[in-house]
Amino acid sequence: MTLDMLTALFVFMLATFLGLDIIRRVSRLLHTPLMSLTNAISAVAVVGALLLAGEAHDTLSTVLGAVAVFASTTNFVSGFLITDRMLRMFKKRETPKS
Amino acid sequence: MTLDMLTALFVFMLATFLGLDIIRRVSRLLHTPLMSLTNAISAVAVVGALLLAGEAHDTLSTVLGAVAVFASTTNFVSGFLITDRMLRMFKKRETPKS
Amino acid sequence: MTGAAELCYFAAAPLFILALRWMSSPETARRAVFSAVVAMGLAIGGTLLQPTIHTFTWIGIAVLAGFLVGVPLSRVPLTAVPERTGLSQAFGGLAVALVGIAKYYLWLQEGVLTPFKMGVIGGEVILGCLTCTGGLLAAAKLAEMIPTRPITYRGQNIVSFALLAIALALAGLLIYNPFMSWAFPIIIAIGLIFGVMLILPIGGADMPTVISFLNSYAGLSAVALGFVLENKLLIVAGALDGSSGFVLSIIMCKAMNRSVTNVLFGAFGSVQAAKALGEKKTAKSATSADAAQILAAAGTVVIVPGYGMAVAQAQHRVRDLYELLSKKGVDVKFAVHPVAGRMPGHMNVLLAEAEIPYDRLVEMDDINPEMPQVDVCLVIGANDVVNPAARSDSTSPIFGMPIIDADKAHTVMAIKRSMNPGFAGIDNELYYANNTLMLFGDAKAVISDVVKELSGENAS
Amino acid sequence: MTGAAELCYFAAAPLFILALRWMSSPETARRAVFSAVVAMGLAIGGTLLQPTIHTFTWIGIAVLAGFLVGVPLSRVPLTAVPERTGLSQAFGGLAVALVGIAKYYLWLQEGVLTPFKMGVIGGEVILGCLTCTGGLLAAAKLAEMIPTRPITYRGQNIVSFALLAIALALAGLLIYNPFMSWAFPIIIAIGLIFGVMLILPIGGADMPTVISFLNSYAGLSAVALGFVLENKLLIVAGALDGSSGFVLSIIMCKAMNRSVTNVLFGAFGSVQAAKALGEKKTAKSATSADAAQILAAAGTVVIVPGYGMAVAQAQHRVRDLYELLSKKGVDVKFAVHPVAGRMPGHMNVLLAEAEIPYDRLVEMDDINPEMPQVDVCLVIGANDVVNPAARSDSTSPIFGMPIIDADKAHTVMAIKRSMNPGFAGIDNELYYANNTLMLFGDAKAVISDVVKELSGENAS
Ligand SMILES: NC(=O)c1ccc[n+]([C@@H]2O[C@H](COP(=O)([O-])OP(=O)(O)OC[C@H]3O[C@@H](n4cnc5c(N)ncnc54)[C@H](OP(=O)(O)O)[C@@H]3O)[C@@H](O)[C@H]2O)c1
Ligand SMILES: NC(=O)c1ccc[n+]([C@@H]2O[C@H](COP(=O)([O-])OP(=O)(O)OC[C@H]3O[C@@H](n4cnc5c(N)ncnc54)[C@H](OP(=O)(O)O)[C@@H]3O)[C@@H](O)[C@H]2O)c1
Repeated sequence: MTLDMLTALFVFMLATFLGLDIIRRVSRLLHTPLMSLTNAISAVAVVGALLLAGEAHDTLSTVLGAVAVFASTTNFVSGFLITDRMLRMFKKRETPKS
Repeated sequence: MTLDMLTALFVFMLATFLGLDIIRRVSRLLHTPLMSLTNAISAVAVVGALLLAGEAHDTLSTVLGAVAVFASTTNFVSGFLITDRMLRMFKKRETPKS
Repeated sequence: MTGAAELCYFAAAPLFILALRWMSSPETARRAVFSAVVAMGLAIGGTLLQPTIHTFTWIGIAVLAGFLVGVPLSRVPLTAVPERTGLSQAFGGLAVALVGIAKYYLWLQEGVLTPFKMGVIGGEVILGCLTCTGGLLAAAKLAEMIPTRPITYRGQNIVSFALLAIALALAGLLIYNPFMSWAFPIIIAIGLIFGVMLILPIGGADMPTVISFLNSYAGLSAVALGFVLENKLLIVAGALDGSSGFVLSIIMCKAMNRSVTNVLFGAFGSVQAAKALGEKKTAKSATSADAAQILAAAGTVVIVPGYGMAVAQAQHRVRDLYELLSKKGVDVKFAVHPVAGRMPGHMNVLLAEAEIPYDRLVEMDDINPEMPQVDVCLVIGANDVVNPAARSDSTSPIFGMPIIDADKAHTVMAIKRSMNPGFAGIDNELYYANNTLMLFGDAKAVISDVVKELSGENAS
Repeated sequence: MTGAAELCYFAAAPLFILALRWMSSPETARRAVFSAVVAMGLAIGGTLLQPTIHTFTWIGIAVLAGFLVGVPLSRVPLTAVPERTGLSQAFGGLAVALVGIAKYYLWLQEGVLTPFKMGVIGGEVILGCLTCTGGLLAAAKLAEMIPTRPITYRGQNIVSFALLAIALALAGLLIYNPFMSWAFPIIIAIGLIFGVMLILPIGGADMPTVISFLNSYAGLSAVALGFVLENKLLIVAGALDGSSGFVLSIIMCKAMNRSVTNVLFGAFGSVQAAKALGEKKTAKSATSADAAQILAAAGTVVIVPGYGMAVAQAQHRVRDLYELLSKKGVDVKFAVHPVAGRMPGHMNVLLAEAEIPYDRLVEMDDINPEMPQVDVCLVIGANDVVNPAARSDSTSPIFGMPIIDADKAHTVMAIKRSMNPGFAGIDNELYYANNTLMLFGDAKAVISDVVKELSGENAS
């Protein structure tokens, strides 16, 4: 399951093309939540941190890994929650109040 | 430079997402040339045919390869030429005739 | 695979992607072709650099032959573009299938057929074969070299899919044991037969949608070849082709208000002329001289071109008409229905060929609100796309299909050869309406006459 | 890597892609978060299945701590969203940098540092470190914990880039010989310093654009980590994040009519108050009672919110005003400028928080043609985005920036605390115009007063 450099670059190129196209279509209304969502998404870096903390090769890498897990977890937890919180506020019509 | 199955599927998935997004944005005016262009593009299959014809392992594969090279070449030659011919016809303003 | 080849492929992929993006508007579209040509050049160049290629004889001959056939094939009249597309899909399918077949026998000898490789070869060969025969048959139907009506019999779909199931089962067997090579030719044969069976029950007028689907299949078979050869560029290019065919088919099905399964398995058009008889209504007919007079007096004219204009190759006469009227100060627009003609966007290309500027072509949704203010709507060889039954008659087979509201114009003039129905085989109330005048005859001839009358009148 | 993990990653990627597609409209946006959460769950689940993980202690503690910090961090007031974003970028950069650092030392010991791996680790660590300190500094500036004005000195850019060049050279050295491990900590240090140097010369008001750029860097550093770990999912997610930041920065630069280099290296805002002195012009000031009367008499009101509304946290009072006026039959709309506030889309979120329905928010290009028919334009804490100098005065630093044409309304009322200029540091003619009334004071206080007057009047 190794990934050679050119293939990785290939995947990067395709994903970038895709990202540019998709983001350009995001509603202006949602630029702030978009930012917090993409921020949270890029916290998948947690994957690397989990391996580091769990494989526990030596103290240095375990500590660095654990801190990285902490940082990424903070990121995606707060990112997802705040995005959802903001999106819940976007309402089309007023709920009629009696 | 081998490509494992999941990576290949990954590339396929990304390219399909990208293709669907891009094609949906193509002007209605150009659907006919679009079709001949994508047709020509998919003639990159010539790559496989060239290897087959050029490596010349045995008569069968050489003949099949050569026929495949012929078919693909026909495809992209006529596809590119006719697309360009059609596109040249799309003019915005009439050239003023005296 | 050498690094140089990999690099060439790597550079070619974004160029293909950019090419499709540039197709988004006519201003950038020619750049698209250029970029695709460069990408193809890179792909071929990179491949020819491979050290494993040790003879160029066969390649040279084949490429030369490809050019010899390809160049004339790109010079066909634009009315024949649909056939050419079908043919080119057949060629694409053929190439992919042949490479797959050769690889199977080669790898069988070398003993390197892993289950995964065998699986993708199986899928690839089936897809390639069915695209090949399907494309050929579609081209033949579009060129009207064979009868275009749907050929159906009872249990057809069951037979087709039973065949496909057999092919898949055999492929499964080969995955289990690739040395049962007797099964391989059977798979090939079924692939070829399945392509025929897929197209036979589909009526000639549904062919445009079908060739979009075949585009998808051709793309997918290129993807499968990419899996076999472990080549990312093929996967990307194939996926682009595949999604393009898919999107176009969906767009067309929506524009006809039909489902994809209905197009593929509905044998649409077999009921043709079923409702043609009925109470005798009368249509008003007019002469070219009348038509010329009415057109000259109009302030705004909307021309609705259809299949009949393409058949009659009347587009150049239409342009003469457009020029004459424009000179007289008449505001002439063209209302193009998405499924008018014989392939998606066909009318646009024909009108562009006749040098009608594309900013005069208006899409259906934009012209309809304006129709009640239009003085004359001139329908040229179109029928279903202006049939008001689609709006009002819920029993009509085309009910719900969006149409161009020609009937709302002050005066409607329709050019066709008879009162015969169009592709959907149903009567069109529009032609019996009070504000409609029929101009019977071949579209090219009728418009020539009108143009003559108009320029004569002009001179007098 | 086990097959199960690979499959999880494979499933997660399209979910991330779909998530971003669903952000295209508020109707589907909540699905976006759900899909992203599922994808993240798959990625984490797949990773935890790896047999090489043999202790969960550290992971458990770290995840717990992450939740303990993350949950409160998601509850910040919405005016603090920009700071939170900066902080989250810092955390992202930190995580990526730490993993890269640990991998370097691990692989050094194991002797598996190929030149390619060393190269990507170098790039990844530099990117991660600069994103970390850059994000922290941006957050501090946004929260006004440190002075927001640009800190510049001569030759700043040269020093910064010389440092970066040294880091790159050292990385090159390590690629050549990974055992020169003394160079690695220097690279880390330079990365951290470079992040600071990148942000210092940028003014507080340019921070929104800068955090979009940092989003790009954070994304790119995740991509680099993906290269290091040979993980496709990371590459895809990082590329999505990277392109999102990039597109947003470009959109904002365009909306300010400035180039990217001008934002990053222009030290904009350092000339603040340069042109503040000049001939004394007089502005007309009005009381809340006057304002209430004028608003109540109006048929259409357009509210232009700006940075000042965010600072004063006045959005809830604005909603009260909106409700009162709507009840009186006044047609109230909100005109949102793309760069109003402190981050892209910031005004929209604040107004949504105050439960103002989003179909009342009109974009600049749509409201401008209507402005001449508008009775009252109420500017709340906005300045540059309504400065007519952008249209007329070619010497103005904001000349060419598209603005909301508030000056074209019959009456303009502007709420701000003084005649001080806004971010761009330039005088605004609008406030001296004949049809403009100033309402001096804190936005929240002024609007509260106006609301009280209006409801009082209502009762009487
Ligand atoms: N474009 C596509 O991609 C596509 C795809 C799938 C299906 N279709 C179907 O094709 C149909 C297209 O609609 P349409 O309105 O363009 O065509 P239509 O409904 O098939 O009508 C064409 C009309 O042209 C007349 N005609 C034929 N040859 C002529 C000639 N030489 N001179 C003058 N008139 C001639 C025919 O009447 P006479 O025989 O009386 O002359 C016929 O009524 C739709 O039903 C659509 O669903 C199109
Ligand atoms: N949104 C973004 O993403 C972004 C990104 C980069 C740059 N920018 C820049 O930021 C600026 C945004 O324009 P803008 O019109 O929204 O803001 P602005 O031009 O900076 O003006 C804000 C005004 O609000 C007033 N204000 C401050 N606190 C207030 C309070 N508590 N109550 C009432 N008024 C208060 C200030 O005047 P007083 O001091 O007299 O009260 C000031 O004139 C633009 O120049 C834009 O280029 C924005």
